[in-house]
Amino acid sequence: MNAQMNSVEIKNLDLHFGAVKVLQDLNLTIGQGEFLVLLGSSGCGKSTLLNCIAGLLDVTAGQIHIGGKNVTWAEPSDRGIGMVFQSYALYPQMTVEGNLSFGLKNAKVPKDEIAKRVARAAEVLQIEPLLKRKPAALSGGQRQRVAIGRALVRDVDVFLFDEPLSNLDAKLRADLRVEIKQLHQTLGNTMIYVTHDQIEAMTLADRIAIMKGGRVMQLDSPSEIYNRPRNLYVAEFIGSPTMNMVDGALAATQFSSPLGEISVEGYAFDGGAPDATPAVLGIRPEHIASGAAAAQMPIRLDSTVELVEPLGSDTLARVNANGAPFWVRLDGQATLRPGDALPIGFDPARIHLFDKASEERL
Amino acid sequence: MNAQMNSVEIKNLDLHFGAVKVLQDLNLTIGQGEFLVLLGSSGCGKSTLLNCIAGLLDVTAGQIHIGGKNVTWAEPSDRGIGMVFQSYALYPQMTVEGNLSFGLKNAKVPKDEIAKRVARAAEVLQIEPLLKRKPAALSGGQRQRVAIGRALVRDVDVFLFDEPLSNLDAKLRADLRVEIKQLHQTLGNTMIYVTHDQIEAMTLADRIAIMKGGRVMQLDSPSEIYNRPRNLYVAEFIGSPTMNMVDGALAATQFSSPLGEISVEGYAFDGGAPDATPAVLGIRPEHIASGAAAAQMPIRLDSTVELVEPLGSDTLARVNANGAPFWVRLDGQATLRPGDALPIGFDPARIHLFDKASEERL
Amino acid sequence: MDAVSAHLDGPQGPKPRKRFSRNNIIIYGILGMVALYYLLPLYVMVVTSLKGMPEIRMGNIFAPPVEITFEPWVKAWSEACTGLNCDGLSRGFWNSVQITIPSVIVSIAIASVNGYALANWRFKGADVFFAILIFGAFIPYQVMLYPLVIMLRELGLYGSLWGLVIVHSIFGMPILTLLFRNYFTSLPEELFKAARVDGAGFWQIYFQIMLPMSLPIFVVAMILQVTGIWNDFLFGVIYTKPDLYPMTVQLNNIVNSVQGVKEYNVNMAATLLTGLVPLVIYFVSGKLFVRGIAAGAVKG
Amino acid sequence: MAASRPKSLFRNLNAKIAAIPMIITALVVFTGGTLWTVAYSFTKSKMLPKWKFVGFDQYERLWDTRRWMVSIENLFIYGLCMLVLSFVLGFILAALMDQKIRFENTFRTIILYPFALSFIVTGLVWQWLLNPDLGVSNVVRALGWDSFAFDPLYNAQIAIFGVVIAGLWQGTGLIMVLMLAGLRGIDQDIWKASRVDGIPAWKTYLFIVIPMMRPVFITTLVLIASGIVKVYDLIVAMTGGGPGVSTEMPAKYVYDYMFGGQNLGQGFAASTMMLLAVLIVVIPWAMLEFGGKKRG
Amino acid sequence: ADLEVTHWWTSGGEAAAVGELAKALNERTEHKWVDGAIAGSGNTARPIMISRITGGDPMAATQFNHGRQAEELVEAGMMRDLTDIAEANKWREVINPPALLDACTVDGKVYCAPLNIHSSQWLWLSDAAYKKAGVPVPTTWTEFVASAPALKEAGITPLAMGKQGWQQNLAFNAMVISLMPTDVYLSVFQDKDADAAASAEVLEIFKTAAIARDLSADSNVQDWNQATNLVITGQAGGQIMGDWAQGEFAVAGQVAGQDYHCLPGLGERDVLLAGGDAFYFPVLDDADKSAAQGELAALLVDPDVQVAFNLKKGSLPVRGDVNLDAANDCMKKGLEILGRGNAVPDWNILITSDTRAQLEDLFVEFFADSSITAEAAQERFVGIMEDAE
Ligand SMILES: Nc1ncnc2c1ncn2[C@@H]1O[C@H](COP(=O)(O)OP(=O)(O)OP(=O)(O)O)[C@@H](O)[C@H]1O
Ligand SMILES: Nc1ncnc2c1ncn2[C@@H]1O[C@H](COP(=O)(O)OP(=O)(O)OP(=O)(O)O)[C@@H](O)[C@H]1O
Ligand SMILES: [Mg+2]
Ligand SMILES: [Mg+2]
Repeated sequence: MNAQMNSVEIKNLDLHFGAVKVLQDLNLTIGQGEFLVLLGSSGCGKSTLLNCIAGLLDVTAGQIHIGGKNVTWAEPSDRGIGMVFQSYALYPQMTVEGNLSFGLKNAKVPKDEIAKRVARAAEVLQIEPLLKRKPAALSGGQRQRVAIGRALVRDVDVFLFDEPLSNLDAKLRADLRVEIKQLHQTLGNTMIYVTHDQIEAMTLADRIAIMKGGRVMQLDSPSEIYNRPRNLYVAEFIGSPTMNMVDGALAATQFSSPLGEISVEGYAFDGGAPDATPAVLGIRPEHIASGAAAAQMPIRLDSTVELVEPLGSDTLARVNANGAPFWVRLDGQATLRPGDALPIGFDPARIHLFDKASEERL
Repeated sequence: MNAQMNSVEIKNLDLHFGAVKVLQDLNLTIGQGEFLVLLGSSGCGKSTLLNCIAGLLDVTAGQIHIGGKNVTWAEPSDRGIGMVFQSYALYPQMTVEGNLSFGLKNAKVPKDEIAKRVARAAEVLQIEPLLKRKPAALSGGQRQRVAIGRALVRDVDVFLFDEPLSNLDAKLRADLRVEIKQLHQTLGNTMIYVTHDQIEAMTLADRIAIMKGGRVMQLDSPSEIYNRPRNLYVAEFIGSPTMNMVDGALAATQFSSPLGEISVEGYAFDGGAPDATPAVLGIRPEHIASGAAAAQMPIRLDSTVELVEPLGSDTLARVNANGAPFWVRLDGQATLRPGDALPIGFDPARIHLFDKASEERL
Repeated sequence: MDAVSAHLDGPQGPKPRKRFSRNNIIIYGILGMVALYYLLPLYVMVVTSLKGMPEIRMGNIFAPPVEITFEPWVKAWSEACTGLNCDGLSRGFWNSVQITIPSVIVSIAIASVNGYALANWRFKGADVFFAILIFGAFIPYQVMLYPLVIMLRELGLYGSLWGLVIVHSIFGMPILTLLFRNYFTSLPEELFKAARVDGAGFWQIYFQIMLPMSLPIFVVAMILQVTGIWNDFLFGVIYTKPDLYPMTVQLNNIVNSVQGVKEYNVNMAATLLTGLVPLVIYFVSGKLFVRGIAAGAVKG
Repeated sequence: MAASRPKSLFRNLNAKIAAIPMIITALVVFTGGTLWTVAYSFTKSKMLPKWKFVGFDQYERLWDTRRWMVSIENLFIYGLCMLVLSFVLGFILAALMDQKIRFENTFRTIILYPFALSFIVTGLVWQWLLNPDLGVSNVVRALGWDSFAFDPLYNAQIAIFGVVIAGLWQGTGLIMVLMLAGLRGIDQDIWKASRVDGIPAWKTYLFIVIPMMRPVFITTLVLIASGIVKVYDLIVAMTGGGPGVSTEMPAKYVYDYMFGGQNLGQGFAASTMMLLAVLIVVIPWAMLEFGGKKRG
Repeated sequence: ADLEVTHWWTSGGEAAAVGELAKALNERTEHKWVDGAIAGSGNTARPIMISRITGGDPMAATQFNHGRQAEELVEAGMMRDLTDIAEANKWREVINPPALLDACTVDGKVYCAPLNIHSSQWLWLSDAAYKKAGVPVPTTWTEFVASAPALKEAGITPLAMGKQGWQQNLAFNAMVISLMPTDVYLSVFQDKDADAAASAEVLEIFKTAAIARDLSADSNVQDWNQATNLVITGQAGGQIMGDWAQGEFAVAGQVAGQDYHCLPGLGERDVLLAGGDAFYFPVLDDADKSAAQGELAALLVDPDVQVAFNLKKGSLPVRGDVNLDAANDCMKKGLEILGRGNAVPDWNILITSDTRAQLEDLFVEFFADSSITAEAAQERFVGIMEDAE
């Protein structure tokens, strides 16, 4: 990510609504052509950040640069951005064509140029047959495409998406997700995409920024976020079912907890093993081996099954090991019943350790 | 499921809104203590059915029996049901306690009995500290619990839930799902639960009724629905990502399609292999083996990877085998790139075959 | 399962509803009585306006006319005198039209733009102005008569049609602005944002995005203003001159200047004639009115 | 290249320009006019405003005047009746309308149409209907009930209630429509929940629905209250303040003394008192409604 | 030029009288009368007129009552100075009583053209009613009161009175001037002497008013002409009303002395108040119109116009030198009294509108509420007169 190539740069951004500090000292650098996903729970400030980038909210402090220009005070339409909203925000009284060309007409683009761009966008999004219809006569997925098309025709460098798929049903969401991914590969624009759907985030993003309370908790590639969450919040936020957590104390490579003494030899400490500190151990349900496979694992525990959730493709089981509850992901064919004994085990290489006080990864 | 023990019985139910036939000749029998989930896409009539059972809608034809009594014409409050709504529908100006006790006071239940029941419900749902608060001061999950509590205090036989979790975020949804499951185990009531979330349906239900256009497409246990969908609709509806489908023709145990000739020897036909018929072959992404494992499978295909979606815990890949696209579920650690060649394979025992015309399982 | 459905005992199908259930009798009974209370005055006005004077003196006011005569209507419309002018309401009618149309248009135009600016372009101090405006809704008109005379005089608009239009716009502004502001606030904010990203400015968004979506609230505003301005007496008479006097002034003159015996039939006919325009508007667009109210007034 | 921070005055410039009529109205007309009125209430202005300062003389006289006291009392009675009755009637009517009745449109139109008529017309018609020699009273007597007497406008004790009857006739329709809109905005699930709980409809209205309709009630309150304070035409057309001074109202007092009595100072003092009363009501409300919450 | 004239004369007789003015203007000059009638009492019309004048869009001429109503407009220089017209037409000499012109004069300059004299202290009696009751038509207020029980017995309302404040006010006014010694009247209203206001003579008036209150208790009408109509139709015995009531009798085709009787000064005293209407002419920029205003002013006092107008209006002309053969009984009686000089100035000339409004409120209340005693009313009367200017 070359500094010269940065597409969007946010410096020390603050945004307050009255006394409420929604964004605080936020820094973010997004490279040219990158697909950045902003992920976070509801109310963490994702939309607010997007609106700041788009120029729809006046920032309280800080700067926003897009394409190397300081656009902190520029009008939304002058920033070279296009935006797609959760509720589509199509102009209900205009046809699809009118929706697509409205921005261009405002920008006094010549007629034939408008026609050309609309035609191209319609082709890319496969909405040519719909051009004469009004939004009310479109299905959810079609509306979403038109909304994307509206950004597309503006030939902008940066696309902003605010939860563009969350009003759609699961199947359509999956389809459109793929389409957006392909669109990104085709166009090569920078895209900033807000969601609180993990799957979307994991599959679409080059990098994910996980936000909480107006701050970025971690900004990394999806696999890095999944495999090396920087802190407890990110660790718990990512992954479904949630990571299992066990409170204990860490001394060198010994983790003592209700589970007993566990050697975490093989764990890749961030800095180096600390001397002695209260710590939290985390392990994802899908990284726990059970039954026969458990025997192969460096760490082994005995447990009893408490609850079984067959999902068809997988089975989730909540087991109890020395009083600590663990969720374990098993094969969809697994036939367990509450009360069964189940040996479980895991590899220290797959665990996560966090400082209890700072909640940072160790 | 003993007929004497039936808790809710719906016979030949019709419901029309003017000319729109929302429910048509619907029959459903729900056993005492059973957890039935109504699953279906939006607008298929799930809420309508629930409202009919609750007595909130007048049926057009047919009967409803609850606890052995014909309640077709009974008032909602006399049917021995409690209902939980998607929007919670808490009385906003009453405290939690008021919400729980309002119905009881109205039924002239003695004071101390009310107090006892409210206390018990609060304990079961762990909302004792919230009793004095108003709904506005509660989080989504807490509100949902109060809504459940309101049904709980009524000491009813049948609980009706209309998408009780769909307003909540993923994490909370998962937690409450488990709680509802436990509640059911504790109370032993009959529960009818509407959702369009598959995971909820799979994990909660004793039986699932899959609805489409006002009819029940399949009523079976979750595993049966997952493993032996009765028809194409159910097959495509259940499972995420969706089942891969290949059009072709079946003659005895030979399935011919663009993939080539495939022997489905080992497939458990519903009636017996038909002579010759256009058919659809389905195989779930999670039942496709790939790489080395593919070699062990009776059916093997060569494919190239088109798209990779790493989800962290798993990786999804879309591959192309002889022009037919397949989604394949791989391990989370899998490192594939578009263009890679990937051998895939599957077991005829895991496939699904449907008649092309009737869409019924073969 | 099909075996079960072969025959059904006991209640089935829709719950039988008595047509004349106690509830229905109460509901329709009350509504009927209420309707009577509301219709009675109208009935009396219509009936009286169709009677001759002798019949009025004789019979009671609720009796239907024995002999229907339209003379009172003719008289009220074209013959009744005020002072020296004996052309009835007809002259005032056209004046009222002439006053109402520009006043309604201007006041709604101003208030809708205000509401839009307040809802979507909140600038510093906007709330203060708005609060003052709402406060203005409570000011008795009499209090403002004098200051307004002075202001209009200074503007040189006193006594002209446009002076009156301004006065109507000012006094219509508080409630209308409130309505429009609430309505525009209830429209999805994202539409507004999308339009800004599309480079549309203040007026473009107003005309091309907001306006086409605001029919219900415009209907409400129109109805309120037509009624208010058409029925206005005080401003019409104070801020204009006789050749612009609205119909209500003529009505007042006819009703209040009696010659010996009050001609109730002419008075009633005149009253009905004056109320006709707003009445027709209500009867025609009542449904839209309710929809608009639901959209604009209820959300706070 | 880097755009500098624009002057705050020029941000949203168009919006500000568009709001100029509103700003002028708010500042010059309403605020300016009010201040002017307040200022001149301390003078001895007669027919024309003159800056002859007399301190609180006008106010002393005002509060010594029986007619003013009666006016205030009447405003209070009338206001209370109108508020309570139009709320109650409007709500009951709206609730009836909400019962999925037939002919809803017809009933609604019937109840709403008087709102199209001016107070002048309303006053005239009701003066007539309530005239003991012509109206309802006469008809009932003609039917044989000789001792029947219903002549509120001719009885100083109850004349003000005669005015209320007419006021309600004119205004309840709008209130009903507002309430109806409010009722239709209530989440249907609430109704379902209360039916499952076995709560009778009237209790649901009373304990659940009404408390949920706060925003509608506030809009309604503003409309009714602003109408009450300004009531003038109705009185003039219906009773002229009589019999005696039994239906006088503050707005009429203002008008009569400004123009009839040619004592502007007195009229201004009276209007200042009215404004003060309004302020006491409006300011807390405005702070509640617009002060705290922002759009979101 | 077109001359817009505003006034509040809209009832039958009044409108006919205005018609005479218009006719005269239209026929005798090249100017045109544009009528700006506003119905209702002066209270409705006056604010409109004042607003028009102060608003900078004045009419050419406007009606005001004599007295202090237009005082401030004159002081503010908004009214045209008519001294030239007055001098040319010798108003000083012809106008009778001279007090009328005095009322138009401010600092020696004339600002209005008096049009007519109204006297309000008349008792109008219905012959039909008295015939029905079988008692002779009274000739004094005292007799009227005495005959009231007989009328009541016959189911006739003794005294007709509209429920509007100004009518009750007028009745009271009539009692004041007819029953109160002139010196007391002058010291109360001209000198604003509080002691005089508190005197027994004044109390007597309130007591008489209380009697009138009882006698009129059954009269359920609003407008003055409705009350007059009760007298015309014999449903009421009498009405206290100004001389304009005569117009209504005339319109109904009744003849004075035959169908109805009139008692100026309530039959008790030969005194009438000289008040009336006058026209004021706001200052106009347009020189043409200004000249036309002068012509109109001169025309108003012209003998022929005076006769024509006052016959229709039922009021008295403002000059003593006109031929009134056409006048009826009642009018002649009035003229006679005026000719003898038995006139005192109207209190509208003596007190401000403000005081008048306060007094009106008092009388209105007094008339409507029989629980207010004469003593209590007098106490408040004194209070108001103490503040009067
Ligand atoms: N206009 C406003 N005034 C005051 N607070 C606001 C305003 N807009 C948003 N907020 C607050 O700012 C915070 C962040 O809001 P934002 O809409 O950015 O959240 P989000 O992350 O987009 O949430 P969601 O996933 O629900 O869309 C929230 O706590 C919200 O309450
Ligand atoms: N009052 C009504 N009048 C007419 N049609 C209705 C009415 N209520 C529902 N419908 C129609 O009935 C069908 C079923 O509605 P229902 O609410 O039962 O669907 P649902 O399965 O609950 O959907 P969702 O998952 O969106 O809640 C829909 O097509 C809907 O449009
Ligand atoms: Mg958001
Ligand atoms: Mg539903």
